[in-house]
Amino acid sequence: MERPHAAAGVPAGRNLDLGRLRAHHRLMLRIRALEETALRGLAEKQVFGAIHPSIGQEAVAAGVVAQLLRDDILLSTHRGHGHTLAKGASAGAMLMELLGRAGGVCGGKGGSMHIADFGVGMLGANGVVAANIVIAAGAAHAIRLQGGARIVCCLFGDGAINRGPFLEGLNWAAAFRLPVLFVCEDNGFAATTRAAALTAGPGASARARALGVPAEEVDGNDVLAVEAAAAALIAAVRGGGGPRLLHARTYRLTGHTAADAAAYRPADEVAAARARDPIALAAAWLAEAGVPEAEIAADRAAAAAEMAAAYDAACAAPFPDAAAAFRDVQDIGSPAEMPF
Amino acid sequence: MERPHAAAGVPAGRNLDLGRLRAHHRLMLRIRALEETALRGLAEKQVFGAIHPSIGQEAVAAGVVAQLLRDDILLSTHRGHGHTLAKGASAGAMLMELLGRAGGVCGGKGGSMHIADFGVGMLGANGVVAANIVIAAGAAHAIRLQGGARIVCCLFGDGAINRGPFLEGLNWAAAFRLPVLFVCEDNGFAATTRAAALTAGPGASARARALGVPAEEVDGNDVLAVEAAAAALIAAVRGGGGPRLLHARTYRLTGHTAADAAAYRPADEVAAARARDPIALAAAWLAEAGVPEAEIAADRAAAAAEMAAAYDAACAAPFPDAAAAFRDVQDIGSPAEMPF
Amino acid sequence: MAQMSYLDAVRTALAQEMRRDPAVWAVGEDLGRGGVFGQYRGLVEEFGPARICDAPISEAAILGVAVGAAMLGTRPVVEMRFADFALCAMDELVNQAAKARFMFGGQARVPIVVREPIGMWRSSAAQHSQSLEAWYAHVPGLIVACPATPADAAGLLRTAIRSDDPVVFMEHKNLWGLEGEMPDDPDHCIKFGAARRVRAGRDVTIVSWSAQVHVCAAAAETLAAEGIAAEVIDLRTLWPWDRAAVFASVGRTGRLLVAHEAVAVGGFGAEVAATVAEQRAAALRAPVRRLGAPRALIGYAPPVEDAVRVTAPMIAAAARAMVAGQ
Amino acid sequence: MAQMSYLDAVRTALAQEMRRDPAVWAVGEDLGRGGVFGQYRGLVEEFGPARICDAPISEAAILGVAVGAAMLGTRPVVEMRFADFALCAMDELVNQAAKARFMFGGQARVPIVVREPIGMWRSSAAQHSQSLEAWYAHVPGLIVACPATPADAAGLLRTAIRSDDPVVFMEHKNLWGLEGEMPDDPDHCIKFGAARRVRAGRDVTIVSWSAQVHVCAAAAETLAAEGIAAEVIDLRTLWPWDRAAVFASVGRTGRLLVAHEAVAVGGFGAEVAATVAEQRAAALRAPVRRLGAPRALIGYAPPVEDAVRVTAPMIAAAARAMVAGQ
Ligand SMILES: Cc1ncc(C[n+]2csc(CCOP(=O)(O)OP(=O)(O)O)c2C)c(N)n1
Ligand SMILES: Cc1ncc(C[n+]2csc(CCOP(=O)(O)OP(=O)(O)O)c2C)c(N)n1
Ligand SMILES: [Mg+2]
Ligand SMILES: [Mg+2]
Repeated sequence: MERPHAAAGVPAGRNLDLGRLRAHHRLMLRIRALEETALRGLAEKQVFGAIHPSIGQEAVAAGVVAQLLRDDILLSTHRGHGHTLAKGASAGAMLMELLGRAGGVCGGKGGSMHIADFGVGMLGANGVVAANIVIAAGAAHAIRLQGGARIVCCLFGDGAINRGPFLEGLNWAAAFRLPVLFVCEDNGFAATTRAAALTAGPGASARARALGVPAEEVDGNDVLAVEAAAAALIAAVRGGGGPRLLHARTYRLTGHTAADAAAYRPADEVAAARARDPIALAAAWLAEAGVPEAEIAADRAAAAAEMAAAYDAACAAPFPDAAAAFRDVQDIGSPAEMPF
Repeated sequence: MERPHAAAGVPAGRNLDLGRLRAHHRLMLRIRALEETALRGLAEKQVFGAIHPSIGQEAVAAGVVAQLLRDDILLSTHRGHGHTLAKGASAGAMLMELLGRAGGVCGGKGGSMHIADFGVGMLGANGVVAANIVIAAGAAHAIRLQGGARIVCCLFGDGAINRGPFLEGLNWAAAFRLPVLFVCEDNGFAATTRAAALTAGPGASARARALGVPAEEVDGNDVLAVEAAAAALIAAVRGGGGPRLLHARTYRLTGHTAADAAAYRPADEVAAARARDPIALAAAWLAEAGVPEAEIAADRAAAAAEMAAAYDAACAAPFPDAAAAFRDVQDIGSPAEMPF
Repeated sequence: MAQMSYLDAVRTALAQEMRRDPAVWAVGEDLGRGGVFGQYRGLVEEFGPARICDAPISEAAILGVAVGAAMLGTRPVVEMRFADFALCAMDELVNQAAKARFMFGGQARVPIVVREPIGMWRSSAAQHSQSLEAWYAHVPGLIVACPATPADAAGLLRTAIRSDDPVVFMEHKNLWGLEGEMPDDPDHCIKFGAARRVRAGRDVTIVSWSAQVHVCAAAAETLAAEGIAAEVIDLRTLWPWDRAAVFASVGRTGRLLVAHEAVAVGGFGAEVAATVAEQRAAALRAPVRRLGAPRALIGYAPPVEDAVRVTAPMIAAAARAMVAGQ
Repeated sequence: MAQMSYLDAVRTALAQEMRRDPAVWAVGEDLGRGGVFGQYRGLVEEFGPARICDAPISEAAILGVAVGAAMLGTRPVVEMRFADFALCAMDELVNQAAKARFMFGGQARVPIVVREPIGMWRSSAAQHSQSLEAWYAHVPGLIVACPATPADAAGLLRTAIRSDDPVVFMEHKNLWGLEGEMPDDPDHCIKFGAARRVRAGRDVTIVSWSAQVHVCAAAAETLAAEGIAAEVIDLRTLWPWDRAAVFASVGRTGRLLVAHEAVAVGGFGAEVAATVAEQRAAALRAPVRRLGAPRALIGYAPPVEDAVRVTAPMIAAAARAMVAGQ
């Protein structure tokens, strides 16, 4: 289906692929439901460590990550649930991980901050801001050495661009013309600090360009705009054009972690951002395009039901045994064989 | 004396201050003589560690550092003899340091790579590339906290702009609008590697601008051009305009260290660079401006004599005693009082 | 004496030092909103944003800036947020801060305090739970403090801020909420290198630091009920460390057990045990003994996390065996 | 067997491994011109710039890139140039490389070799002379090799390159020129955790590693002339380390002296000494003893540099005193 959209907030001048929009919307609903379930898990003391929700930022995961091929590589951050799910990880195994269960993607040993699913090319969230950027350059370097058309996608926040690895990783990727799409997911905050206040100069895109990495900016709450921008950049990267950066502006609707009430933000700012909730925007476009409200509600309910069932399953699943602490540390000199 | 210079290589369209040029020329001669003496010391096994000569780069020291006030702060690199001398350190105490003598600027404990003279605001060479950049931002941060019109000047090489502290230090200085002049002394090489080959994007100035630091480029072998550019940037910094970067293009006439034959460079490249030796350029301008060749030769001889005398004095001076190894480590828990 | 949490104790001590000396300032991420654990709460309101300075996520800059600012005579208190992130600033700490004074022949002084919250805490997993105090104890030029109580945290922080040399100040995340007595004197400084006898006993000396001290004290309680009198010594600082106190105690008890949360292999317990074995062999009625984490990583799931904990029963069992001559 | 320098031995072994396994590549600064010490000389000519990969001055990237490239199945050999510069990549090494396999529940493997030239060498001063092997031994997930001879350097490098876990490979700068026998077999791998008996003796066990092994051997020579038979053991790897060999030797000699170039406080000698004191107390006829550098920095001037050296006379004196029962 194709039609122009101008009036009711649907991005103008765009040919709407309703099927894709619907898929994006469903994925965003699933991400939202997954994270709301994680928060429920925290409240119910089933989830243990810190949770950094990406609520309000789902359009970046859906618009960028869902464009990658299964074989492509993804590196994410502490706020990586959405990216991981978008890359194809199982919600059940992810929730098991958040609940520290043996059946989790990392056997319960990583938790939210180290969520990973190498089976779908998701090489890990990271507990250290910006650390994933140089690792991503390395994954791309390996692809270069090995040949093949795979690419790497590396997401990080607006706060991460002030750490050295941002420069070192982008410089490396550009100097070696490696296949990486860097995505700066700019939610306005570095924890409780407004990132812009301590970020000198024009920001992520200008920095990238100065490092030889062409960059684009996009409204990160508009999943179709994100998809279009990402698709163009991914094509360039996959075509051997070297690294690209996408700077997606969005907003973190929650606090930095579940424990952060985010009282440092003016209420009207948050209200304005809520009005541009990427899921609500997509739903409105669907409705306007003629998708019945009941179908949209059904999608919403399905996502919630999927995550509730996964949560129940996780709650019922066993924890790893203590011996798991000594597995996968190292082969030679392992604590399993060399107790101190 | 003022006159335009166009013909014999004297920079055109510039009012020549002959007194200043002569002072620059003398300083550059002293730097050259100091380093040639250091190399002699190496050959004579009086100098111990690695020596990184700045031969061919003297115009940056003379054109930038000599513009600073005594109270201003300087941070330098492993290739810092020229900067240190230009800031006002005593050549005698510097040579004593290179010879590891107790009378050296650092008591013989630092050597070439850690040469420093806090008495003239020279807060140290550094053995770690780019490490001085964040320290410089910190010195400027202290000046901001303390008040006063002092500024900080931080020099580093073209290779240093690929390390994280370049981004972190410039971002910091710009975010806090601190009084720092950053100087990228671009001699074309990072040790034996052509820096440009592994530096993506347009280079130091573009990176600086993207980090909110206005930048200028200059011919780093033209001491008058360097001085003019530095003077303008220093005025902006001292006036509260925040940090600036000067990108000075020059050439390292020697190998990376005295031990490096630099066989990786084509002979014609080196010959072309030699033809633009900053000292020879300045001498030619002086001659053209009417300074008798004999006076120029006398300046040259004076510099050589000064360093030879300083070298002889250093050779005759005592080494630090072994107890110096335990002094100035720390007050509490010092190895002097708590032998292991 | 006021009753106060460990967190409030360090917060109070920092505020007092900032009132006392205008050269003192703090720098780190999110400090203006109280810091990640609330340990800076209220300070920006009193001291303003120049002295409670928000930083970008830029640990190398935070530490490097502190080094430069310290060289010019200010006294920065550097917040690393989690000790793990200090690894992003290791050159600045070890190659720069620790060496500048010596390397420049005494011309530089680097009076910085580097706060590094350590330890296991609420399933924080492998990158947010480390205790690397042994690293810093091995680095000449650094002082290392690991306070276990509110009063010690305050008293050692004051000494650290007044120190003219760099101090790595390791607060244990699990202690933030611990309540204790806090001396009223705003000048109450605790000397570096003076251990605290937590409990006297004649049968075995248990040496520890940071949160593990409380685990040792609990073990001593258990042992006391069995008639074994354990002397518990809290080193408080690892460099300098109070050899005299440990030697004196071992001289009385004839037995040394060192227990810490960090990995046993290469942990600071090895230094204490080796020193006593070398220098007080004649006093020993049993071989020295160490307890620390296995050389394993710290996992997220509670059973995995718990598998690397040194518990009170483990300490009691070790002490019991030593006293029984096993 | 060929006679070969330590430098040529590692260069040869690396070339052999690169011929054997196309997944192996090396990355670091100046490698295309042979590396800073010439240890990569000739390799770019054979393997090309993709596999002998020049890097920008960007240690965090070099190591981080290696981690990512290793996760995808390549086997990077990472050159840090001087061990001191690895401090610029400590997050990448300790928080990422060492933890990835565990943290991700076994999904990641990080087969990297991190070459870190260590030690005092020609007045290189405080920022180019450090020996921080004890740090790495304390980090779960890492293997630590410190070869002392050309054959060991080659054999351990092969094992390191074939290891599926990260290895910190510490070459001593002062050993580059050391000549020795090198086995011809390009598959000659030396097991991690297998010490080498440098010299047999019944009176005292001297444990060491890296360049210090040769100092210990010289001391043993002196002692032999006096009728004291010292057994010298080269650990070769610090993690895993060969407890069995050390225990067996101490079982015979009843005396343990550990000597290393690194700072004694918190050095790996503490681990060895503490372990023996704990687990072999009954075998000891004298207290364990350690020799390492004072907790001081390394200065430029030769007398200052020499002041922190552990010398053969110091080792001989310590051993002599132990045997004499002092
Ligand atoms: C090196 C490092 N410093 C500090 C932190 C603590 N921290 C975790 S997330 C965060 C904010 C990150 O901001 P940004 O990069 O914008 O990502 P966002 O949280 O907004 O998604 C901070 C400071 C960390 N994890 N790593
Ligand atoms: C962090 C770090 N990496 C590597 C080195 C080794 N090194 C010393 S100087 C140098 C080249 C520096 O190049 P550049 O910054 O351009 O300065 P130049 O030597 O050209 O003056 C290198 C790689 C170092 N000292 N520090
Ligand atoms: Mg953000
Ligand atoms: Mg250069």
